Parts: sequence; structure tokens; C-alpha cells
Amino acid sequence: MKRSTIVTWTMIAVGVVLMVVSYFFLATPWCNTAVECSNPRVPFAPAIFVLGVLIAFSSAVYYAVAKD
Amino acid sequence: MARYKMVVDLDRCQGCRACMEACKVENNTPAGVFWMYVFRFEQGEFPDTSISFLPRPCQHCNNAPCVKVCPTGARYKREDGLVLTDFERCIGCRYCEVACPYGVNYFNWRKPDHAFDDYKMDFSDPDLVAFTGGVVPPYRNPDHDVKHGPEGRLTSGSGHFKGVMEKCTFCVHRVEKGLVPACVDTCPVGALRFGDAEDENSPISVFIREHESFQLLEELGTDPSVIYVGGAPPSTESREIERPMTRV
Amino acid sequence: MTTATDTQLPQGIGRLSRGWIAFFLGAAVLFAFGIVGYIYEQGQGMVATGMRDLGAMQGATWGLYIAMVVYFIGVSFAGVTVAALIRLFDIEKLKGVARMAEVLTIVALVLGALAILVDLGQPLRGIVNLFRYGRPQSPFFGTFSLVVSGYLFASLVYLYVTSRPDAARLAQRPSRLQGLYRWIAAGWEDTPEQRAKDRRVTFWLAITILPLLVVAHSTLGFVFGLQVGRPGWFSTLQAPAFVTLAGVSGIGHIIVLAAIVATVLKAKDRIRLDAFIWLGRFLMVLLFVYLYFTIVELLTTMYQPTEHEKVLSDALLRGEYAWIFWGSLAGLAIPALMLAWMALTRHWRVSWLVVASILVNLAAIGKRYLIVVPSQTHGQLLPYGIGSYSPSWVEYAVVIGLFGLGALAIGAFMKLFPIIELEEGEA
Amino acid sequence: MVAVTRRSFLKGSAAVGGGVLASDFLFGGLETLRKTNKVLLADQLTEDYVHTTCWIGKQDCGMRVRRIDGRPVKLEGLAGHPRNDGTLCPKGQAQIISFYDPNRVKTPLIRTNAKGEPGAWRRASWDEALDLVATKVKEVLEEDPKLVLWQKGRSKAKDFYDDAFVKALGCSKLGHGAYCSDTGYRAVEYTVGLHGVLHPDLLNAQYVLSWGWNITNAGGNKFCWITWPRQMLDAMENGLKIVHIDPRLRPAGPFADRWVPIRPATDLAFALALIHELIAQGYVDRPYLTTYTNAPYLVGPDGLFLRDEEDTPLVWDETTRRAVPVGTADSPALEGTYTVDGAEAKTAFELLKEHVASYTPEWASEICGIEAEQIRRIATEFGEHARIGSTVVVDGVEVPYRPVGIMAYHMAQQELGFQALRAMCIVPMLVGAWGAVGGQTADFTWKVDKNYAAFEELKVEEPPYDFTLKNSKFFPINSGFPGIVAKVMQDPERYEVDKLPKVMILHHVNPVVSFASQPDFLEAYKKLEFVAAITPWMSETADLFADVVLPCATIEKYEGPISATDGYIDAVTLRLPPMEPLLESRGEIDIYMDLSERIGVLYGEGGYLSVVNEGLGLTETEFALSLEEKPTVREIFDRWSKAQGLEGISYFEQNGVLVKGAISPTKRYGYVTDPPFGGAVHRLYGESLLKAQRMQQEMGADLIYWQDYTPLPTWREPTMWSSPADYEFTLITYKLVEHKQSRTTTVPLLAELSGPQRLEMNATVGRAKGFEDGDEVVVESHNALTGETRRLKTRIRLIEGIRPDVVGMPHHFGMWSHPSSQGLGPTPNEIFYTGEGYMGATADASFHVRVRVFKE
Repeated sequence: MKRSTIVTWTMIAVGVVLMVVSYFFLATPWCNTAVECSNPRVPFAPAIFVLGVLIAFSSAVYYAVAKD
Repeated sequence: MARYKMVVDLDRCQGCRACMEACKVENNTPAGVFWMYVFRFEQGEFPDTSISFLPRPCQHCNNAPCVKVCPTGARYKREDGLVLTDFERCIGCRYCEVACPYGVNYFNWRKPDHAFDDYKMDFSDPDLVAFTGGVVPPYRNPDHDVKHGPEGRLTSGSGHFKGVMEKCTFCVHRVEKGLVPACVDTCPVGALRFGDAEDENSPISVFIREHESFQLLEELGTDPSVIYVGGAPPSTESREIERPMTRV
Repeated sequence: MTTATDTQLPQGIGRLSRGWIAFFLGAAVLFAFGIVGYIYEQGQGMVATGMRDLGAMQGATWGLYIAMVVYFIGVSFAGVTVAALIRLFDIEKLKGVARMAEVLTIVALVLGALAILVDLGQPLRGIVNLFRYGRPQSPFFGTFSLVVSGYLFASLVYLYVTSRPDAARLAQRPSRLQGLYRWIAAGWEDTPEQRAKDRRVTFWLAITILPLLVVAHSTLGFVFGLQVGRPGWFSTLQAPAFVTLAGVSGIGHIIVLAAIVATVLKAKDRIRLDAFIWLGRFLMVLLFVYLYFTIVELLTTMYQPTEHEKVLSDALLRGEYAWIFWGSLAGLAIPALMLAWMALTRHWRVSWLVVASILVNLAAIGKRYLIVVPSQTHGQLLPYGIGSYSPSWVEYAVVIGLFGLGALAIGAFMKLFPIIELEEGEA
Repeated sequence: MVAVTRRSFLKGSAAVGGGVLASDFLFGGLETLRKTNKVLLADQLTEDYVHTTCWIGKQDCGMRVRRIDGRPVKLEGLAGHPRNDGTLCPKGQAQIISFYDPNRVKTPLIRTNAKGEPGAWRRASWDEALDLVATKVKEVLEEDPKLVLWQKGRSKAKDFYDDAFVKALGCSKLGHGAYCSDTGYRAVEYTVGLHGVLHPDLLNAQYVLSWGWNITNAGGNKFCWITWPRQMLDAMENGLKIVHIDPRLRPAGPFADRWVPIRPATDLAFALALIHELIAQGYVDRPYLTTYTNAPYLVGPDGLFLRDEEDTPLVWDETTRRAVPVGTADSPALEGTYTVDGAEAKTAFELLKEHVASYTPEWASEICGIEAEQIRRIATEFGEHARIGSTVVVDGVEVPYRPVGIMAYHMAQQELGFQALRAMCIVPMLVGAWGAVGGQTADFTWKVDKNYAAFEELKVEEPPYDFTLKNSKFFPINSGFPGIVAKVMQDPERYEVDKLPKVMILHHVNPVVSFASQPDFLEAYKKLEFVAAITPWMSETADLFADVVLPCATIEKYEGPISATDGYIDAVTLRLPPMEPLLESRGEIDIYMDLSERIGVLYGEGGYLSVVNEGLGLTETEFALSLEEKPTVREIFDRWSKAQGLEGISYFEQNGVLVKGAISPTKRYGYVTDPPFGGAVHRLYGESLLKAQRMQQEMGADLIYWQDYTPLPTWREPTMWSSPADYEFTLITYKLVEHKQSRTTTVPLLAELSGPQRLEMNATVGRAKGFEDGDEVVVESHNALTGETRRLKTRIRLIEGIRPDVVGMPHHFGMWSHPSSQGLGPTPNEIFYTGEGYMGATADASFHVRVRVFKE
């Protein structure tokens, strides 16, 4: 496989993993009755989630631009 | 851990609105804002008319729609049953307000330095400032400048931030001192009660057990912590009469 | 202003005509009006808007701003859909509107995000806290993580990828913008491999964006549809109806924009009638679907309404909102009939299409307003009495300003980059 | 945390540096920078609580004041206070904002423009202002002390104001009672001798006629709002039933078991029908009536009692079958016609029976606009619940048990009020409920008022009269009515008055707004040569007519002593200042002492201080004030406290209230006091009224002045009923729980809570007239005697709980000087009338008038 393909897939993978993992870092959706439920379990988890989205889509740019 | 509930005894409520006023002074709410609100209703036609009253604090729901929709966790529920707003986190999207079926949320439409303008009292009058030190309102309660609970969030009082959501806090600053909320404290006819419902032998638990009760809009499944005793839930026939000036 | 070299660029890029300057200044004035409104709002607090609290204050806490959020995000829908469809199915006759559809999507999304921001009591805190504390349980989480971040970013990527070939072409000739084009082109050499790669990228991007878009718009529908406490909102139809009306308003925008571009750039050969016909048919289908939803929803609520739903539907059908309701319905039904007539007679006219498109967009704004506001003023479950809301001048100013900003953005884009994808040899 | 000293404040926004700004941005704090100009640092402040007594309303609830660094921030109810036990009403809560009212009068003011128009003022020192007032007062005192008129609206320390100052000066005084419920006071003083109107022994009552009692908004006899509702709710848990007699349902809230939407001004007819029914159904307590009332007295053909040589009235002794002096009969006859010395004589009760024979429920039904059956049923229920003959043991004392009564107060202020209240006194009299457990009373003890004896012979003298028309042929019973004084000032010849007041001291009174018939006051007060107003804020009367305004404190002063009883427990308290008087305002006692000193009446025997000694019961005790030295106000109350056996005023500072314990049944229940009922014989028959009427006629008074001086309550149509038919509504007024008089509209928190002025109208009627809720309408009143019309504009409120032929307005609002009061709408006092036809026979205000309502 070409290096650019690997990087692209890696970026997608990292993005998706960030999204999935950070989802579990967020405040739990089923919890409403305690103070902790109002905080993400890891600080800035939503930002990590969004970062995942950005990385995943950036892969397209990388893939298009990357020189083989 | 306590689990606070409020009981409203509609067989005793005289609709006097002392609770609204006590809340206003205790929490320094701005003009037009009534965290505690008392409906005065009329039903029927002359001469078969009836009057009823209905105090409406925040219901502090156990399944609170406002907590669910808050995008930042600024609106949260504590283990002791209080539903509070972190004024330092709220972004002012007002989603909690549209989600709440009880209409208990109040947004800071005015900036704090103009929140009392409608009262036509110039608290910056130099003669007055010499005495008050320029605090607005001059009866400002300093309890609201400190953070509450183990979570250490700024959650009590009113009107000190621009553009955030506020509502009844069950007087968290008083409850944490072992006092009852200001509305309950002042009720001249003993129509409001407050206490720990987790303790089965507490006066409020006994009272709830011994009386028939209902919750407002029970059918929505919000499970309010405010329990009504006596009287009846408002019907679609209930017409509100004698409204305070609530529009800012 | 113009230099000899700039005249070489196609589609009037880099050349500031008098008409364009007038247009640009006009849009700038509108935008400035919005800025003035917003500064006033920040100075006074949100008391400067017509919004007030629900309940005892008898107002609506969400108003024109949120209606415009829904509207703008709706408009963005069609842009990227059309663009994606064109690329996916290689619809040759629509190639001329693909880029303007993409640009429209991005502009509309930015305007939507700004409309959210102006509605926040604490806008700066909003930017930080959503990313710091955002909770997935709030439908807003979808709005900012998927709609604004994901969807906007994906659309930008999409626009970028599809713009490279044109940039490469433009970069070949000297102009003041040459550097920019070279940067955008990023090594595009128009080799078959690159083309194939490019097709792959756009295909997969389109594939990813389309479901994302449905999900994103649905979460926007959920913002309203999940609220049991608001008569008129709690409905499973909210999400599909949201998406459909979004399509209607977006296609309408593309038609209007395409007609303007075709006229201004004298490019009727590039955006031909059959492109308009295709768009017109698409619009027609969506319109009928939406009208169907509307009728179904109307019948459902009228069949056995609860007391609260009845108060609301009375206000909509014959109360204070009746003029907006029936006006909007007419704004949807009349264009639907116009389009049907043109489809049946096969006699399509761009001017009629433009009229229909403007009508559906006005209707869409009306419908968004009706989704947001009446359920607040007339939808109290406790007997607070009927509330009232009318936007203040500040809100109108800000909304006009947003439109002005959109026009500025599209106008500026047209002077920097071809709004119609370049054909072989055009540059 | 930045170290700051106590009482220092941190500026919110200014002190924030760039680094803080950046971190604030990231951590969500950027826009949280508090925008209030000052922020208190809670941990740097001292908190304390002090005790005082509420000032804003009538009943002086006990208060606990939370202070932060000496600055009051919250008023709370004082636990253990008999009247409010730890609670406060909305007015009590809201007045905190008035502690800091920048619109209060800050310094003494002296007028710089002409009177009659809104004042232009210059600030003056207390010395200058007091000297000016003292000079003017002295001048007129030398001419005739009676021409100095001290007028009060409210007085919270009678001993210091009404008594000491007025007596020391020897000047005239004018109260507010004629606008309050004085008609009722006069009727009850006349009939049973108590100083009060009507209230039941509420905690023990089973059936109460809530006769115009605004249960959920107003107080009533003796108390403000809190105490009565608390007692009623407790009694309801023991089965109390409430019959609400009122054109509006709203006052009763959800607490009425029966609503009688009576037509206004027909209470007399309703009461007469009840008397008719109670007698007809046999609900008559004969032992009480024969023993404690003048019901068995024999009345001759001339309408006067038969008397023996010693002037003792005669009764018919059924044992000896002859007329004997009262008190000597073995079994006095209650009913019957007898021949005494050849002339026919009837017992007073027999006359009453004959008198009410035609006052059937059907007759009253027509007049009152309610069903006859309802009247009959109420009479039956009242009679049944009375349990005539029963007794109960209270604290070891056996007392008759009659758990029925009437609660009535301000409704007395109507044209026929005196006789209506007389009739209402007779209703519980028939069943023997006066002074019984659960029964009727009008005060907490059975101290007989001095008017009881005075009314035995009413004085009707030859003119000239003084400007209050005291002892005149117009008003043999005279409550002292500012309305008629205003009429007299405009036309003294008509009332045969020779001297008008020249100097007026307005003590917390605002006649222009608070008293009915505004145009009369606007005209009359122009005649005053000099007016000094003692008021916390610029009253409209002061604004238009005062030469000098002396700013007084509201709650922030020493005042008292103040009764704290709830009718069952005896207690007393003081008002203590929770802070220094706002700006340059001063307590009234300070003002009066200084004024007395400058006038020269402070010291010595008969001076201000000696009258205070008398009033406080300090005379000839070791705590008596020196008559040579001006004390501080705190010192006066310290001495008074010591005289109560306490260590001093510090007792009140620490405890708030002195609770003395339960009031013994032998004081509370008239049957078991010594002598029973304080020694007063209850006047079923008003002989002296008839005598007065005859004297009035002899002196040539018009019918309108004497027609209601009848020995038994007699129905006639109110004057306003002869207004043209298109004046189709009767305007009534009522109190809102959020307000007390007009003055509380200066408290913006209360104006906010109550909303502005409104005209309540029956919804069906209103819609038929094309009105919608919130429409602005013109209300035009008509004076049936003069044909004059008056108008005001307000917004309509359509409700169901009001009679179709009645419109109602709260009696508050209408102030224009204080910014917070502005824009709240007019007072109905603008369109009421005063004088003949629109006042009672006892020189008392009536708050009824016929109006029409239309859109302009």
C-alpha cells in the first residue's frame, strides 16, 4: 500500500477512534440525577469529539493533495 | 443524603403572594422576575364561580427536561434533589426554558446594572450611596457571592450576570445553612412546607403520607419534587386573574 | 483597479465592475446595519430583542433568530445535496451549478452558526463551553458537533477538493491572485491518476456527507421534536418535515442564485435551461412531499386535539398567526402549482422558476417562524394565558445583516474564484 | 483571594488583567465578570439580626431584621410573636426597598412657589424648618388653639402624637376613621359599648357570616391580614363554615361555603330580613335578651322608655304583672303590649318584632338581589349553629357557647352604614351570641368605651358650630369627618360655622389622594394659611399645599408601645430602629419633642412630657420622665420598659416582644366578666337616637340629616339610587393584599406585585357592551343630589365572580409625586362624592356611587 493511503486510513481511523472514544468521555446520557452527570468524564471531551470529526474529514484533503 | 421536597397545601393557601415577595428580596431578583409565582384562578360563570390559588416554584423534577436538554451541563440536578444552574457555565441558549413545561425559568434579559430600572429608584443617588456603598440592590444578599455545595458552583441569587438563565433554587444558600427556603419561611398561613423526604419520619414525609396529593402535569413524567395537597390541579377552565407586572 | 493581466481571468474574476461595486456596497450597508443592531443588543442586553420569558412573562424565549438558524441550516442542505448528487451521478447538465451550490451551503452554514451565536446570552462563553462541557443528551450537541463542525468542515473540504482543478488552470496565467491559485491547486497536474483519485475522494465524501446531512438535520428537528412540554413540537414528523422543507428552501436558493449568475456573467450557455428544469422538478417533488406532511400533520392535530393543541391550532389557523400560516401555505402551494403546470405543459421559464423560488423561501421563513414561536406563546400547559412575541428592530437588523453578510461572501467569492466550474479551455 | 479589609468592596470589572482575561476566556469566565457596580465579599462581612416591628400596615407584626454590616437586607417574621409567629405578608417583605428609597424626602423642605400647584422647594436645616413651623403655630395658638388642626392618616404611637402633642397644644384634631370603619365603631359603641366593629371568637366559631370581609386580602377588626386568616384556617380544620356576603367572590378565595352576592348598600335590608327570620323561626335567646339588653324595657307611645321617678326605665314583671324598675323584676317580660298608667306600652322587643314584620326574606330578596330562600336558609343555619342554651367550660369557667358570629369591618362605610351595623349587632344579639364562646364580639376584652355613656344623651346644640360640626343639628353622632370639614371650609355659612382652621399639621396623611371626593380637598385646602406636613415621601397633599415638609422615618425609629395580642394571648412590643433614619429623616417623637420645645409646650405640668408620662402610665412612678429635661426617645422607652417590670428596653432589643400569657376567659367573654359585659346594657332599642332626631327637627335640620336617627334600624333607599338609570353600575372599592392605602404604591416591589389600577366588571355584561379585557374605559359617576358628574379612565378587567350590576376598583393608586407610584392609574377617590347623600348619618364616608362605563 502506498504511504499516502496508509496515512489517509490512519487519519480516518484516528478520527473515528477519537469520536468513539471521546463519546464515552462525555457526560453519560442516561444520568441526570447527580452533579457528576453534568460534567464530561474527561475534560474537553466534546472538543476531542469534534477534533475527531475534523481529522477524519481532513484525511480527504490529505489524500487528494498528497504526492505519491 | 437528604432528598428535599416542598409541599404546597392548597387548602390553606390564601394566594397572598408573600412567598413571591420573600423570594424576590431573598434572591434579589430583578424587576418582573418571580421565581416563585402564585396563580390566582377563577373558574365557572356567575354566580357558580370559584376561585383557586396555585403557588408555582420550580418543580425541581426528578426527571427534569431542563437538565436533559442543557448543552453544557450548566443546569444540573444534585443528589439532594435540587435542580440548579451554574451561572458561570450557562451560555444563555435558553433551551432549558423551552423544554420546561412549567414556565419557571427566567433569563437575564437586562444587564445587571439595569435590572432594577423599572423600579424607578436611583440606587446610585449620591446621598444614598454614602450609606449603601453603591450596592445594587441595596438589600443585596451576600450569600449569593459564594459558591455552594460540594460541587462548589455559583448557583444562588439573581441578576449578577448578564445573559444567563436563572430560576428558583429552593434557596440553596439557605438550605445549606439548615434553613428552609424564604417562601416557606414567610408563608403567613402555613401553606408551604419543606423538608427531607428521604427520612421517613420527617414531618414532611409524614404529612405527604397522611394526605392525598398530586404533582403538576404528572402525565408528563417529570416527577416533580413539589407535592400539592388539597385543592385540584388547574384545569383548562382555569382563567388567571390578577397578574403581577411580569413583563420587562 | 483592473490590470491587464486580471482581464485574462474568466468570469470577471478580479475585475470590479460598477454593478458589482454597487452590489457589494449595498450588501455591506445591510451587513453594517446588522452590526449596529448587534452592538446595540450587546449594549442593552437581550432586552433589546422582542424575546421574553415563557410563563408568567408571557413571551417567547426563542424568536426570529432561532427561526433563522433553522432556515439557514435548511438552505445549506440543498446546496451540498445537489452538489453531491451531481458528482455522484455525474449529472452533466448540472455541472454549472455545482460550485455555487457548494458555496451556498458553506455560506448558509456560517450564517446559521452566527444566528445561533447572536441568540446566545453569553456568545463567547458559548464558543468555549460547548466544546468544554457539551453533553450528548442535549439535541444541541448534534447541532454544534455534527451540523456546524462536521457538516461545515466536510463541506469546506468538499469545496476545496473540487476546486483544485480550476485553481490549477487559473494558476497557469499571471495575475495578482496567482499565488492563491497555486496554493489552492496544491500540485494539481491534471494527470489521469489525479483525476481518478479526485473522483474517488469526491465520491466518498459525497457518500459520507449525505447521511451526515440527514442525521444533522434530524437532530435539528429533535431540538423541537423531543419536547413533550410544548404542544405542537412533540412529533415524529418534525425531523422528516425539517429535512424536506430544508430541501425546498435550498433548491429555491440555488435556482435564484443560478439565474442571477447566468445573467450577470452572461453564462446562459453554461447554466442551461435543462439545469433549471432539473432543479424545478426536484423542487416540485419536495414541495409536494412537504405539502403532504403539512396536511397529514394538520389533520392529525385537528382530528382529536388536546385542549392545548387546540389553542395552538386555533392561533395558527384563525388566530394571530393565521396570516403567516396561510401566507406560507400559499407561498408553498402556488409555486407547487406553477411548477406542476410547467412540468405538465413542458413549457419551463426561468423567470417563473425564480418567482416560485423566492416564494418558497419566504414561505420557508414563515414556516420556521411558526415552528419556533407559537408553541411558546400559545403552548403553555399551565394556564399562564396567551403570550406574545414580535421581533424588535434589533432582530430584524441582525437578520438583514446576516443576509447582507451572505451576499457579501458570495459576491467576494465570485471575484476570487469561478462560481461556475471552468470548462475545458475556458481559462 | 485578595485580602481586603472589612467593609471594603472589590470593583468588578476594572481590576482584571490580561492574563486573567485569557484564563477567563478559556474557562468560561469572560462574560461572568459581574456587572453590578459593587460586589460584596461574603466572607468579609458581619451578619447580625435585630428585632423590630412592621410599620407598613395596620397590625404591627413582629420582625427580625437581617443586617449585613449594619445594613438591613431582609425582613423576616419574628417567631413566637402572637400575631404573625415567624411570618410576614407581601407588604412586610417588600418594604425593605423603601429603606433605601432615594425618592423619599431627604431633608426638611420649604416651599418656594405658590400653593395649589406642584411644589418647588428649597432644602432647609431642621432648625430653620422647625422654627418656621413653631412660629406659625404659636401665632395661631395665641389667637385660638382650636384653629390649629392636627390631622392624621395613621398614628402608630397615639400616646405621643394624638394625645401628647394635641393635648399639649390644646389644638383640634381630625382622624382618618371616618374613611375607615368609624360608622361601625359608632354603631357598636352605641349598641354594645365596645370600641370596635364586628368579629367572632374566631378560633372557636362554627358558622361565620363573612360580611364584606375581604378574607384573602384585608384584615378586619383590630388586625391586619395575617392574624385573621391564620385563625380562620385553624378554625376551618375544626369545622368552621364561612358564608361570604359580598358583591365579589374574590375576597373569599376558595374558602366560602356559600356565596351571597349581595347588591351593594343593601346590607341593612339583608340584616333586617335575618332578624325577621330568626324571630320567626324562634331562634331567640330569652335569658340573654331580658337580662343584658334593653329588649324588655317598656316603650311608651312617644317612643321613649317608661321611667320611674329616679329615671330608671321600667320593665313588665310577669310575676307581679306590673311595671317595675329594671333590675327589680323577678321575670321581666320580653314580649307583649301592656297598659301602664293608662297608656299602652310595648316592650322594646315587641316593637322590634312589629318593626321587622314586613321585612320578610321575599321583601329583602327584591332589594338585595339575592334569593329569598338563601336568606331563609342562612337564618336557619345561623340559628341552628348558635346552640342557644348551651354552655362550655373554658379554663375552668363555664361560659355560654354560641359558635356563630359576624365578621364585618370596612363595609360599614356606606350611607346607611350606622343602621346597617346596628341591625347586624342585633342578629347575634337575638341568639345570645355576644360575649359567648365562639360567638360575637368587637374587641378582645370587655372594656366599655366612653362613647357608650355619652350616647345615652346625644348633644344637639345651637349654632355656631365648630368646623367639625361636633354636637351640631346635622350630626348628633359625629365621627370627625375630614370630608365634611372640606365641605365646611368651602361653604361655612351653609353649616353655620364661624371659624375655619388656619394652620394644619399633616401627620402621615394624604387627603387629596386617600380620602373620597378628591375635588373637595383640592378646593378646601387652599384656604389654609399654613400647612406643615410630616411625611416620609412627598405626599400629593404636601406637594400641593404644604409650606414646610418635615421628613420622618418609616420603620427606622423608636415607636410604641404596640399591642402584640392576637386576641387570645396578651403581648406588647416596641418598634426599634434597625438602622439610622434614612438620610436626614427623623422619628416623629423626636420631631414632636423639638416642635413642642420651640412652641414652648414641652416642659412642665400639662406639657408634652407630662402627657406622655400619663399616657405611658409613668406618672408618679420612679420611672416618670423629668418635666424639665428633654429625654432621648430611647430613654423614654427604656423607662417605660422598666415600668413593665423588665430590665429595660434591652429586653425588646433581645427578645422582640413581651408575651404576657393567655387572656383569661373572664376578660374575653362578656358573659363572665365582672360585671358582665363590662356593665353595659345592650341597646336593642335606640331611645337616644329618637330623642336626637326630634331635636334635629326642632332646630330645623333637613330630613337628610335626621332620617336615619331611628330607634330601630329602618330601611330606606340609598340616595344614589335616584341617579338616572343609565348610571347602571354601583361602584365599590376593595383592598388588595399587596397594598395598604395608597402609600404602598411608593414601594415598587408592591406595585409590581399588584399590577396597576383596574375596573372589575362581570364578563358577560362587559362582553355584551363590547368591552374586552384590558380595554381603556371611562368611568363616570353621578351625584344624585347635585347632578354633578366626575370621570376617570382605567382599564377594564372582565371576571365572573362579581354581580352584573356592580363594578369594583381597588382603593389604592392615584399618587403622582413619587416616581414609583406614577403610571399606575387613578384612585376611585377622584370620582366619589362626599357630603349629603354620600356620607353616613354619623359624619362618615360612604364609598358607593352610581356610575356608567363606556369607551371613549
